[in-house]
Amino acid sequence: MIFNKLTTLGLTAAFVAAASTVVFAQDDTSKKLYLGVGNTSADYWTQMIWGATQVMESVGGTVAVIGNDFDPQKSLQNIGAITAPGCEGCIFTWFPDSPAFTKTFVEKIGDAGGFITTLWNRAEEIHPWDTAPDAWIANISFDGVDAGYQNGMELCKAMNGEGAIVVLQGVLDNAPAKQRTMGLEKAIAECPGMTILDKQVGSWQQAPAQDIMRTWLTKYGDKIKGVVGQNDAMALGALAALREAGLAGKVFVTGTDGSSDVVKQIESGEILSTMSGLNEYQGAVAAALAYGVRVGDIKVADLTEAQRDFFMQQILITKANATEFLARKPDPAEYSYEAIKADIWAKSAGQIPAGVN
Amino acid sequence: MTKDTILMFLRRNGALVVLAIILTAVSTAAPGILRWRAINSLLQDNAPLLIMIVGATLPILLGCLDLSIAAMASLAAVMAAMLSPALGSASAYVVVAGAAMIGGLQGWMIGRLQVPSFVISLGALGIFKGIGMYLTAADMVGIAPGISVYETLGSRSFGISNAFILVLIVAWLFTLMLKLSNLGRNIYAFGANEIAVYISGVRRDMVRAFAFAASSGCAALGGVMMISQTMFASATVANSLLLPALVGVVVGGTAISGGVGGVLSSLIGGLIAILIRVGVTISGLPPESQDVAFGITILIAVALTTDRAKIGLVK
Amino acid sequence: MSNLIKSQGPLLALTGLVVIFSVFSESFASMANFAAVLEAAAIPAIVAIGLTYVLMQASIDLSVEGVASLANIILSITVANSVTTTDIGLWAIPLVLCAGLLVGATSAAVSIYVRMPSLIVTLGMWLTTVGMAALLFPDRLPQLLETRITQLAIDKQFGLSWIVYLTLALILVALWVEKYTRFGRMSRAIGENEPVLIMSGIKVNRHKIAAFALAGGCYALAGILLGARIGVGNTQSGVGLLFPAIAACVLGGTLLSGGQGGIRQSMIGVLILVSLRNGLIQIGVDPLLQSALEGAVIIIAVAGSTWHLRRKVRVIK
Amino acid sequence: MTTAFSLEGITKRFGEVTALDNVSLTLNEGEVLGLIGQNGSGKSTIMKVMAGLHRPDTGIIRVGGKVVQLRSPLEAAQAGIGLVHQEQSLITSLTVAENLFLDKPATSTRLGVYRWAKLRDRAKHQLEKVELDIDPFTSVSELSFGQRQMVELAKVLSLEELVHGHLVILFDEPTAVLNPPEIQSLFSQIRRIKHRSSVVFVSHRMDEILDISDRVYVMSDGRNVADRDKENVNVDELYELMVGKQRVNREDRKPRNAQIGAEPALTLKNVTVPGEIEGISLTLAPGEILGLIGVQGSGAETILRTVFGLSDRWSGEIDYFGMPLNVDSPPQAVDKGIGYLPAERKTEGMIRNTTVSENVAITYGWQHGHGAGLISRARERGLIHNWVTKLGIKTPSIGQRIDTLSGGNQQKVVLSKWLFGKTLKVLMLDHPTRGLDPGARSDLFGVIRELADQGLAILLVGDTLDEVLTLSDAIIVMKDGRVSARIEGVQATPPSEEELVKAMV
Repeated sequence: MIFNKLTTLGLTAAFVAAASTVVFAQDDTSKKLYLGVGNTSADYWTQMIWGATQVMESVGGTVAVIGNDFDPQKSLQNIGAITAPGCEGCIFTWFPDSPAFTKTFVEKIGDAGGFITTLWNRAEEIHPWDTAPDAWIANISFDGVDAGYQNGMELCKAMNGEGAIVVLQGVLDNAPAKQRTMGLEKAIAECPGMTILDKQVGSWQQAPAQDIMRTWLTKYGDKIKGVVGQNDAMALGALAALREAGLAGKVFVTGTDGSSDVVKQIESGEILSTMSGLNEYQGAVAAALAYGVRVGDIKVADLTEAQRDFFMQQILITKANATEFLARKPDPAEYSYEAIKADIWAKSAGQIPAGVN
Repeated sequence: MTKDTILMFLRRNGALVVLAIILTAVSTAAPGILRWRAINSLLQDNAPLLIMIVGATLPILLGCLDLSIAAMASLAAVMAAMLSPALGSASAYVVVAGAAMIGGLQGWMIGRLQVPSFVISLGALGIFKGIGMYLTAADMVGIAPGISVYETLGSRSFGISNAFILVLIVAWLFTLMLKLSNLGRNIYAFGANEIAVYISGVRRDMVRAFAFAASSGCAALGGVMMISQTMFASATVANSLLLPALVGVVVGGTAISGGVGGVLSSLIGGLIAILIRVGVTISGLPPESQDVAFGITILIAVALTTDRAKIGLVK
Repeated sequence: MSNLIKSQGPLLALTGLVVIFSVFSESFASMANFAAVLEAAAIPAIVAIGLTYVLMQASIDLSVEGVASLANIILSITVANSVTTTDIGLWAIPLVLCAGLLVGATSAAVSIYVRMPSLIVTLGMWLTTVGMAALLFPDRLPQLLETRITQLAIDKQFGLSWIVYLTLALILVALWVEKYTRFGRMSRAIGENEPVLIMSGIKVNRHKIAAFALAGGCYALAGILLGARIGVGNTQSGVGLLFPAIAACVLGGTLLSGGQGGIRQSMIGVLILVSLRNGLIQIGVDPLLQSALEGAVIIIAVAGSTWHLRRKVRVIK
Repeated sequence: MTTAFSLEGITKRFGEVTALDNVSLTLNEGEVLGLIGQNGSGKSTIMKVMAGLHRPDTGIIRVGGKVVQLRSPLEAAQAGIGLVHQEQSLITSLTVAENLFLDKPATSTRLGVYRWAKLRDRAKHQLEKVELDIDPFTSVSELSFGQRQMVELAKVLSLEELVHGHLVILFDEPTAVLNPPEIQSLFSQIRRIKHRSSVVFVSHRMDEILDISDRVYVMSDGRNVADRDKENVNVDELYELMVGKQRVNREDRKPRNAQIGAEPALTLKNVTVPGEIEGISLTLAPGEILGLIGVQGSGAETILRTVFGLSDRWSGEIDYFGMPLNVDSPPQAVDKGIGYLPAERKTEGMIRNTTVSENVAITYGWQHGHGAGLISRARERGLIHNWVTKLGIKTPSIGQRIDTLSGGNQQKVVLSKWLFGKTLKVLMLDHPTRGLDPGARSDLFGVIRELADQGLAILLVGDTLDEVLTLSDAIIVMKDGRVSARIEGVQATPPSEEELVKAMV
């Protein structure tokens, strides 16, 4: 009884205190970019966030980073929380955790009178020009098919066009997983000597990938000549299993992401290749588009489809360019709003074709 | 009112009090949240979660747990989308009815196989997920456009989200059922002492089957509501809803051990959890500390809403 | 025979799985594959050890993934690593283990003294520890440069890494604790009949706090070993540990209602799950259907191994 | 005679209820004190205060003249006070040896680590005292009911070695679940330990109290109302003090004029439950009360549970009003009009944490409802009030939580569940008066007779010979799972108790 009383009072006090100390800047909505990310603890995300932050800071704005842990429901709740108190003219750059939710997110922000650029995920059927077209400015992704293809061809080259490979897939219904598989299949079509021995789901994670690789090694033994890890974490998991078997460097491994760990292994020769997107650039362009439209520098009506739904360039990292890649240091000046706005689509790799999402 | 009656009121209605406190706190911080449009939009977004919370309450009242609800919602979304071109509106009804039957089967199996609900529904979770993956080949399925059920669920009447109206109707029906029907009486008694209820001549397998049918049916309804917003289904579309649903039920004051609580309390619990999430997001805390803030606030909310007088041993 | 089924149901289920997979796959029954199974089972086994004591006491602990991730992050930023300058060497291990113990003890203390079910307390603790891991995470993935830790996964003795040997040692200790210590004996008794123990003057709350603290320590150890295995600190490293661990305990016969089961049973449960995952890959089942098959096997195995316990007058829940 | 233990001016309140009101009690060395009183009179509370389970609000406890605080059972044990529980307090998943020393200071562990060998020796010694020949490392789950009670006793007697001074051993209704030979064995144990212990013995059975006690201490409404040496006991006076009215047994024994139906309601032919009963045949007619009696484990309860659909495996034939009875679960039995009052009130009878009214209405409430599965709490309320009045259930309101009532009132609530419907034809009562005080018992007897008069067929497993003799029209004596005697016309020509006991053992 006493306990209940005390805690009720205590909590009330705490809430009132918390509520009164949090000051909400209801000033210029154009200066605050809401950046929805998967999490903040991986190279890709920190680089992307860095790019967006440079753009916003160059115009005296801020970035509010919101981590959604790859959970679309949490994303939905967070967008709801931001738009609920009123959000006329808010700007968003969001990673829709599942393509199934992209439509809901952009429509929601459209209803609230905001502007959004999306990263990576959209359903095949919807595009920025046909769904909440005034709010959804652009969708910026990386070409997963190309990533799968280029890594596949690199593998083909390394194996001299002959041999069996295994594939560690990402979470199956994620677009990048499907795209990278499509790309790999395209590579196999051009390199018929390369065959897929087995495919399993490593769920983008290192430890499960390691367990699967270990199982494969016992099942197929030295039949395996190459491993496709659909992201870098799984490539590292496969590498760890190969190291255990003393096969590191003998079996070729590819990843995708361009994380520094993997690039270091590429330098040392244990991993063959990985694909790195221009991650900082993606964040910067997404932020610049959202801000530019918001302040009227860019007119949505003037944009073409290829300018609203496009791939960002990416680079294949192999032993040849690994050292150079590690040494690069992005220059903040190149990521200011003005610098990006000068040629927003300079590093576009073209419109996203139909059938890849 | 004397001091004692006030305290009694607080204890009985802990969930309502907490809801009021949090609503006050959040709206002080962001007054815009009290606008009808904002509330409505929050309710619409969270209708799938709320309907799952409503359904999940019934097994918990028995002292059981249904871990398969989120997987069932995803599977239902996938099935509804796949059936929508052929069946039109009927696809939603077929899916919800089918889910209720499967849920009923789950509940009945718990008694027949005498395997705890935790295990049966954990297994069912895997099975539903696998079937969903297999049916869609891990791809997304778009819903056929122009089907009235989905359009209705995605829109509003009298300015209120239809999906949320449906949540209220279902919650109200369940509340009436729990209060006025023999089945409702049996559900509460079952949660208090399963064996005594069985020896009193209650068909416990049927009671359990009903509770699980209700939770599966509501989960499927949640899946249908979800795709009426997203227009796309995938085999994992609702998978992340399991824990929030359980959190909502518990925050509402329904005891995990069974026999105590109710559907309306759970609904209030769900709203509390949603508002806490809103509060944490707009609080301006860095993203890294939001989870910590959410976790701790939820714990405090549960501590306040649990009526300890009615719970014996705390496990 | 019927007695054997009664007492050793889970073991028979495991044997059955092994036989089936050996028949349908040539490579399943090889030394190399058994080693692969043991390697894959090691970390889940450590988690299951911690969880078993908690489950025996009829409580539950959902904070596994958060604690393991948190432990992994603390380890990776306190030993020699590629991001921070801190390097306290192997002292990081006791530090991390203490963090795990502390989280576990906190969960138990809140559950006991605020009188809240452990399910909900540890659920909150799960969210909280995940958040703490994110808070502690430096800007970039810290790579572990402390070779004494990473060697645990790489160095092999007779085809098995030190992680496996460490797990085996821990299992032996856990079995000893279960049989020979007051804590171990009382844990099962608490699950069976807590009021009587309280009346008998047993310090039940201490045993509960100890169980949760030990469990937290086990998850932290799992986080350390995950770090050794993946070589980096990752806030997601613990993801996917919880449900398999609970499923393993339940498969082995550690009932959630408490008072039953034990370390040996839980370890059999872990082996069943890991062999199943391994075997499904070995016999080439469609990856899309794997989770469905796993789910079905969990239900069938538990139903089969507890079939003899069926009584009309029995609480199931 | 020296005083071994005393309570002085003890008061204990639970919320607004005063359970003990300024109670004083002295216990001399080597004395057996019989403690009697109705349910709710404070007997159990006083025992719990002595055992360190409850702390009194005011008052002094002295052990051997010194004032002590008994903060926990452990402290009580260290002071030489041990309680043999009414409800069994053994942990079935632990071994006998562990249970024996569960509530003792940890002498068999060092730094929390068991020393199994030492534990075995010590346990063996304790088991010898109660002449129980089992391995100390047997799990309690493998023991029979009687064996467990002996372990319970041994658990308390092990204080003998632990404490050097004088012991105080408390027995809280130990005989409630024991059969006559077991009771005799218990009494011989009590007599054996008298030389160095004082004993407090609680029972509802006056004959037992008079048999074993040196002094009788009577409680009523939380107060001590009489304290008599055995020599000066006037039984009628004690009953009067206890129940506030004259002893009712004489009247109860008045033969009932039973209207027994010609067609049997229930016929059992050759019913066998492996390991429990074998080849049981009996018939029960409407209006008849058939008493079953036997020692614990004789199988009488199993017959009831089999008819009610609770036995997992059984063979034979059961006819119900001329038709085969196909019942596999209680709901089916209830549908046919069969009711069952289980012996285990707490686990099987009452629905804890729910109200009196929900407990009464759980089975047949729907029969008074609006149809279509909808219930009418308003209509139920009136009917429940009727039963509460008729059975004399003492409860502040029908919305009261059943847990807060005394045992006897709980039992009456559980019984009224079966009387609440319109379709009951056969009622089976399994130890209906277990744990009830004489007042409640005679109330219940009246109800049972009335029900039979209304044409209900009643199958009764009795607690005592007296009870079965009082109520039954016919008696079946069970022994080792078989019928060992069937006695008709009990009301007209009652058999002697000796005759029945002979058939039982």
